[in-house]
Amino acid sequence: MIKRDVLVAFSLSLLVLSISLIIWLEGYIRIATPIISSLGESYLYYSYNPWYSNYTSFSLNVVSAIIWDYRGFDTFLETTVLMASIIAIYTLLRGFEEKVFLQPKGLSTITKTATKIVIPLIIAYALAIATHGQLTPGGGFQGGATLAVISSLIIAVYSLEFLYYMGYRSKRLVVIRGLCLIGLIIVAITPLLIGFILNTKSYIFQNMSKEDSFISMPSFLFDAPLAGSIFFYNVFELLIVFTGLTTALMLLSLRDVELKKAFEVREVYE
Amino acid sequence: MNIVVLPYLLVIICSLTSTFLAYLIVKERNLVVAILLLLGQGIFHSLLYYLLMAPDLFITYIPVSVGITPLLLFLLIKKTEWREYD
Amino acid sequence: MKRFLNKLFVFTIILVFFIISTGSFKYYTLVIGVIVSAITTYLFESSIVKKTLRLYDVLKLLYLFKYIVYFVKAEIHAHLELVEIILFNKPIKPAIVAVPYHVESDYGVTLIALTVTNTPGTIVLNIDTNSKLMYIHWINASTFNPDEARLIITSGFEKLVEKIFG
Amino acid sequence: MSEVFIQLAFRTSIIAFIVNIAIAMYGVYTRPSLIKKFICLIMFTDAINLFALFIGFRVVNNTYPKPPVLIREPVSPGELEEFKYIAVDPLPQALVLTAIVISLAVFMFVIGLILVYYEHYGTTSIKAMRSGGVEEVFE
Repeated sequence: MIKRDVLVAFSLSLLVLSISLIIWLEGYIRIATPIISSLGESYLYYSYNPWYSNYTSFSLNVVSAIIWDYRGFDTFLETTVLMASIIAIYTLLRGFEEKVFLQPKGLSTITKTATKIVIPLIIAYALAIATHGQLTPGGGFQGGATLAVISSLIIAVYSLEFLYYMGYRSKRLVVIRGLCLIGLIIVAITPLLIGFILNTKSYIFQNMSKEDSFISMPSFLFDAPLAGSIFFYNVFELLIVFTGLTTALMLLSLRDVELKKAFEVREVYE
Repeated sequence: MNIVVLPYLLVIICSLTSTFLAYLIVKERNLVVAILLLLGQGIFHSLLYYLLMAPDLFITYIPVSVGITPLLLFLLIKKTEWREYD
Repeated sequence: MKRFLNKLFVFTIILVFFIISTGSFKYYTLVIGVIVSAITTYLFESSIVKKTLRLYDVLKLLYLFKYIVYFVKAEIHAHLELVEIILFNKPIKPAIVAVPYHVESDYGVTLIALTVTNTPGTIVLNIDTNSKLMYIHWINASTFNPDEARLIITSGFEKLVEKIFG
Repeated sequence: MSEVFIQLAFRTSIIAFIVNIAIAMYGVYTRPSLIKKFICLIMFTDAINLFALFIGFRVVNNTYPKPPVLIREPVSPGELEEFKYIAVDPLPQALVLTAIVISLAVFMFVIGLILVYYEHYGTTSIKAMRSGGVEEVFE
């Protein structure tokens, strides 16, 4: 980092401030008006609205209601994109082998002890924001990303060997991930199956009852709104994102000994 | 009249710092320093998400930008090279 | 049930943390919190608390308060020394010294290392668990003898830490 | 006073992110190292995501808006009307959340690609790759 670069960067940010000052003085475009799109307004109004039971999803968090109820199919395909990227990394590094019994190294005792205390608390926090995704800010993806921090901490502090010792293998994680994806599909087609049995009309990804179908997922548990299928989707999404990110972290932190075969195999093909 | 100034002042400071760090990241030759600067920019971005009233994105962005992306980049640099040649 | 108090201790801490981080107190939160903390306790109990806890270990909390008071005193003292160095240009003699320690538990070593790092002027660089040595960077090294250095830097903390975790 | 300050703040940040996008594009086109190109791509994604979030932001009656999350559970119809009137637009937030997930997936794949490129050519510099290998560059 040279002093000249810092000066240029500072003058660049001053340029931004001066341009915005000029536009402000001239009085051009208006930003942050009180008006929002009518679609967003209707989402805000109907997301938790017991008086319109055909439109509501009983979720206090509007973003989570949009993600898993109003635009559920979109999010499902996004989850499959994550799966596809893991499979793409597998094909790139094909032929690697996991050597389980190498000597672990890791950092000093101070760091290890501090990490040991922090890990259960991170697990509790991640599960808290995932299971309360319909009540407070948070949801499946947030919880999964927070849980994946644990595996990155373990790789950084205890080394990859400790993950193998705890029973993590990338193939097992991919299997868990596939099972959770199937679970997500089962939750999505449950209303369809119930409608088929009862011989009434019902839809895929249906959450609450609609105008022409009375089938609905459970909306309350004890004293808090469960928001129907949103809770189940959040739990499955937590596991999917956690296993996906952990698999990618493990594959990208493989040692040279383990990767040697993968690159040798490729040379033979060429 | 009720005047709220502090959040708007923070929005200005965060966005200007983001531009400042962006130029330094592009110009930096040592990739380890570049990743550390990217991490700092991520902190300011997550503060902006909070100021723009998106708590969901705030919770998502902190583990992604401070935990996972830098670790992936550090792993990549450890396996390849940590300096940029012209 | 073996090590019942250990399990109860870890369970309570995780449950309280769960309820604080959700920010709501309902039956729903309580039921899910009990399930989550039961699973986490089952997985991590043996690795977190190695020693079997007994009922009179509650008295050790008093030593923890004593430790905090002692720590604040040491902190103020070290700050004053550093102010003297900065303002009045006192001559310094930076050096890395090896200091032995006699604490057994991991938590005790970590607590001592973190407090020594937190007081200005001294930083723990590394810990050698085989020969029981702490490598400390000291801004004003008055002695190079390991035992004398231990008397000045860590012995006061060690006595209290041994009573808490020992 | 408050009204003009709001306008100044959001114009500043919008122009800052336009400049950020320009810097990131410059980095992607001119820097030779693949890793540096990738870092600039991450910056580009962040700037676009924050840019999209400004569409849904609004300020009503010079008070700071509320997040799109209802706080108290048994709501009255009046509270719901007020919530609809004062909260920010949730739709861009949901789309940006989806975008963050997809970009993370793409990043992981790109990192795998860079690893394989390095294994094949022995360098991450795109100029060295064009001229066919490491030896000619370091002459």
